[in-house]
Amino acid sequence: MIFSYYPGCTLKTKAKDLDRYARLSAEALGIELRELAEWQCCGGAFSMAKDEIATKLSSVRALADARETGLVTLCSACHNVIKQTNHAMATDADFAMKANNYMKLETPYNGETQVLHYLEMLRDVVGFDKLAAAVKNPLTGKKIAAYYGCLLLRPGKVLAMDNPENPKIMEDFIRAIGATPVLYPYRNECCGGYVTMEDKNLAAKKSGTVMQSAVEAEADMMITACPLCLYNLTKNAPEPRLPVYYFTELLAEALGVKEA
Amino acid sequence: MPNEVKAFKPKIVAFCCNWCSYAGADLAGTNRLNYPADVKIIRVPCSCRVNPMFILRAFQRGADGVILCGCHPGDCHYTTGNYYARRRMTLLFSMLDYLGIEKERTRVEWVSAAEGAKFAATMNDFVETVTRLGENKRLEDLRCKE
Amino acid sequence: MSDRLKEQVLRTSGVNVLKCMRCGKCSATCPSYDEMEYHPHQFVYMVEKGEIEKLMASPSIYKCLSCFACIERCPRDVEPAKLVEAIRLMVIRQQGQNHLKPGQIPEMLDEELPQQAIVTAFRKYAK
Amino acid sequence: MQRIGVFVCWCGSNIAGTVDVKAVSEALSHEPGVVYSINYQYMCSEAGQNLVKDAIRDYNLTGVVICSCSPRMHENTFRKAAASAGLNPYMVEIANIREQCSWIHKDMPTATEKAIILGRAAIAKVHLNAPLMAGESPVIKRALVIGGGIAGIQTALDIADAGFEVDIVEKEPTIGGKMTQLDKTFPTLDCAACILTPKMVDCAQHEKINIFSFSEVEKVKGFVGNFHVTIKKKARFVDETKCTGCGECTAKCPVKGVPNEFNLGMDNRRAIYIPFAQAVPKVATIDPNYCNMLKNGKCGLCAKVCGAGAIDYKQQDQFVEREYGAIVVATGFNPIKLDQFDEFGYSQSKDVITSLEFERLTNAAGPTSGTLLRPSDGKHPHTIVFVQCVGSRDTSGCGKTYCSRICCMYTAKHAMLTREKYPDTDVYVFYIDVRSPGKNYDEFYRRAVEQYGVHYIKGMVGKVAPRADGKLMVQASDLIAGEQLHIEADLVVLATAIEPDKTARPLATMLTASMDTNDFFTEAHAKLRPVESPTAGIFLSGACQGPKDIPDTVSQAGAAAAKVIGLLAKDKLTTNPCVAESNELMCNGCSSCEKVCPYGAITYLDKEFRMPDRTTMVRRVASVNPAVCQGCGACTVACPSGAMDLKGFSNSQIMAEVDAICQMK
Repeated sequence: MIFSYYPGCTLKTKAKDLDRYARLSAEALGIELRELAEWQCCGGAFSMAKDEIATKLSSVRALADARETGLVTLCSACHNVIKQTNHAMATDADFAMKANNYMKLETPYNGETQVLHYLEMLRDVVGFDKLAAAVKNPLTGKKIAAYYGCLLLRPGKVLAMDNPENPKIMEDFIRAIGATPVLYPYRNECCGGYVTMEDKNLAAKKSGTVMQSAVEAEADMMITACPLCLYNLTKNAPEPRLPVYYFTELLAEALGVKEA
Repeated sequence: MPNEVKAFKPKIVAFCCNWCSYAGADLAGTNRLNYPADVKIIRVPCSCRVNPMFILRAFQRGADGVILCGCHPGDCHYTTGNYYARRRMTLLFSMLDYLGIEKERTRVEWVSAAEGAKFAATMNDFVETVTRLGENKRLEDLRCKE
Repeated sequence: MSDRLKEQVLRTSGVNVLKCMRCGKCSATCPSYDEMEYHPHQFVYMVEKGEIEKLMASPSIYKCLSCFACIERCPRDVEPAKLVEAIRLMVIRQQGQNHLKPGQIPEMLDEELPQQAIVTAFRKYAK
Repeated sequence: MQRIGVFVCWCGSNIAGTVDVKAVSEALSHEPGVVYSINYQYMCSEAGQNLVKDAIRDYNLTGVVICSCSPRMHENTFRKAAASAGLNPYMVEIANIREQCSWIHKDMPTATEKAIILGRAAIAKVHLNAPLMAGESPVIKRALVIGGGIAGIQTALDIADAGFEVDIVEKEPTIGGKMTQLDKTFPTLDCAACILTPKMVDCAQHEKINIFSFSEVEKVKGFVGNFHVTIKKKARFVDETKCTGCGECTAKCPVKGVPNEFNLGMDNRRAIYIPFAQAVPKVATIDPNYCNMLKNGKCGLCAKVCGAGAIDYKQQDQFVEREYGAIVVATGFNPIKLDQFDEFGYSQSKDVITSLEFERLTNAAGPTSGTLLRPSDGKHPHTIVFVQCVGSRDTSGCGKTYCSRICCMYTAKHAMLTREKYPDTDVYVFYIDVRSPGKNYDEFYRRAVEQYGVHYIKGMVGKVAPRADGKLMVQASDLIAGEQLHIEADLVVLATAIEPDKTARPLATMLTASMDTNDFFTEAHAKLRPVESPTAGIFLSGACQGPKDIPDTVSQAGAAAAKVIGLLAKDKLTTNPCVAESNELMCNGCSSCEKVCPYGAITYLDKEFRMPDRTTMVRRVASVNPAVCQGCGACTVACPSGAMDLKGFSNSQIMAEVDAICQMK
């Protein structure tokens, strides 16, 4: 299987691990991720305003370029922005017309590309049972708390990835790599996001609630798909803190390709 | 002004089933919802009573559009009448299209007794569509002309 | 004036504030509630009343985390966060009203801060 | 040539305000065959009707056209008037110039022109009308009630008390429905079982009532006065006539871990069970999904201990054919599934429960024998949060758009009873609006606040987070205080929206009774005919028509019974004479019509015909049973030879209308 792949800005700098382990693991699972030849930053946040067109064009460009193959995303924020933009291109005729007028593509784009988060790719393309079979070093005995945050699942009707209030895709992933998922109630609440820039207090409160909830549930560690979540949880949440990893790192470890 | 061009007023025949759509049309009236007077309704017991012959006759006599309204699928007073109507009209309309009566001139809509607003909106839309297409000349029987 | 502003908010956001049944679930679910002067349900009600200037002047518009919780959980599909976004845009689209200026960035940085936070903040706070 | 009279009604200013009625009657007076044309202020008034009657006599009219309101309004009025003047009532046609003309147009010339055209179409049709005679059909003096909850029970009792036979079909092993699961009932706090079980027993003992429990309606044919119904008696593997309900089998059955649906899965029952002590009929039922004997032939213990020899592992579903004059739908409601509301943590914590589960937890016959204990650890809860409108008034697609109507009151009841029995418990109720518009209802709710100290908070709960230590963190808004609250609760009770039972939709299809988009049955008229379905002979009782509490359900059940009694009291019903008719000379016996008839009204006869050369020939021809035909007209279009036609809506009549409408100037 071949997919176009959109890494996003942070995966090229602060979150290189998220990216590197994802590529190694995909290769081990027989999936070719082709990084889009030209991609621009998604902007980090999907503008909810109807009259914001230009800020969404980088996503439209990436989507149009991935028409043939489908597009795999990894960072929660990129995933959110690109999927919401795709939905808008498919359902908001006015926006689609304006975006197409700007882009002057040879064939107009109307939301045809299938966007998959890396986790969705594992679930729907590889299959968690196949993944479990490919695991060489199962993470047996590890109690892992999945942290979804806000952007991976919401708005549920648009992202259509999992039940946004009671998701299981990451828990199923944890089981597939041989570890034990730990459920805790704040796994889909916000870590404080970008407001951490000017309000560390808020970030500390929000990520603190999440962290404390995972600690109380007696997890050994947390996993996430979002560099900003990882930052807030490790940097801003008060002690006691659990270690937080990108889920791709544990995936690579389980598949035995981490040190490759 | 002798040369004044009279605005085109289409002739539109609407067949409405007694149980749902005719009642929906009545409700549109009760709620004082406007739609053009070009629409004239013929009451039939069920949409399945409408013989393709009636529709051909309407076009032959110079109708510009014909619309058939019945109960929503599953809600037919006679259980299955609207399904028959739907199948028959699908065939008839594609044949009419072949004969040059554009598909937009014929329509099947489901309007329940509670959908006065839908009835009015449907008729407004249909009249507008037919008006845009202009006069129907394809099947018109010139012998019927005065 | 306020009618024009209200119309602008409604157009930019695409929100129908009249769908709100005033249950307050948006404010019950908002993670930034305690930092806000006006809360999500007040955004909806104040837009309905046309009190846009008050909202434009409030720091609350920079406290929304865009976490989509209010959008997800609203039983009436009102989408309060879209109002916050629209009002914030109306402010920062004005000349010289950027809430975040490039000069402020260096002092906010630390070693681990991901780019994502900076680009998002610029999206949200500046034009 | 017909002699036609035209009568144009003003309807006060309703018609005359936008239609020039004088111009209409003048224009129509020149139509062929019209010998009399008049306009009058209120044609439906006695004076107006007399105008019609007098004209029929004075001018020897053979046809009448009334230009007035919708035929759905006054067609019958004018038909009766014509009949009383000696004219066949089916020689009357109505041109609808009110609902479909004056009320939708503003411009007088336009509306007047249209009214004239509609009048012409009616005149064109009347020219082709022929006198029709209504037939009669007998009424079978027995009613079927589908659903044996409080609605069905009350309807059945009221019909039976009037002396008519009633069958109740109930899909569960016992009648009683949802009310059997309730603890106390608002606003008087009677115990539900104390007022319901005597009625259940009355049903069982009434000589006119026959209960088909554990049964479902399989097929419905026929029409008002004459329904043929197939009832499926599902195999319960116990002979109802022999079982004494002693309970020996249910005590001995070795399969103990079956979730008990009566207690909503909060405790277990055996594979052979009687749902509860006061079940009617008190007969055991074997659950084939769990019974070892039925699954793999190993056990047979219940048969061994049954003194009555009632156990029958080989029992099959049985089908019973019955005939009825009327059918009452009383299929009731269920709480919705909460899959779409996981923010309240229902699937994540045992201590987040629905209100119906709360009823069982406070009921003496429930899993905790009536002591309020947390399902997770059996401890007494000290802080309880009630959340209203969970899934009600929800237009986001997750829940139901309507108000479920019963939740405000039962939540007040739960809160009040909790505070009464456990005064050390803190009780919070989060509400959007408190809706208490019933007799003594608002007083009841206020008592919960003022007398029992229940904390009513205007606002909604946003998230319930089940903490590792067992507490439930409730995050909510207090809109009046302007605060976000964080309450540590022990138990959260969700006032779950209710929806019609899932069996209602297929049943509606069988009955050809219409439903709204929420799967509630629609009534014939929202105000004036609230317990009748638009389909003749089908009546509605209880929550199948819309959310209802017990007092309203019982009132409506009685009203439905009164309508059924009114129907069954008649010996004969007048049938619709507008039925299909086959022209035997043209029919080629192809069976096309028979195949499309939804009522099986068409049969084939071999008939002898005299040929022109004086020989005879036997041909197969269609024949319509006018008592069974409902006059839809499907056959008329299916007929390839044009032999089949519909009286009152004949091919030539409809074509004449088409011609009249299209030949406008």
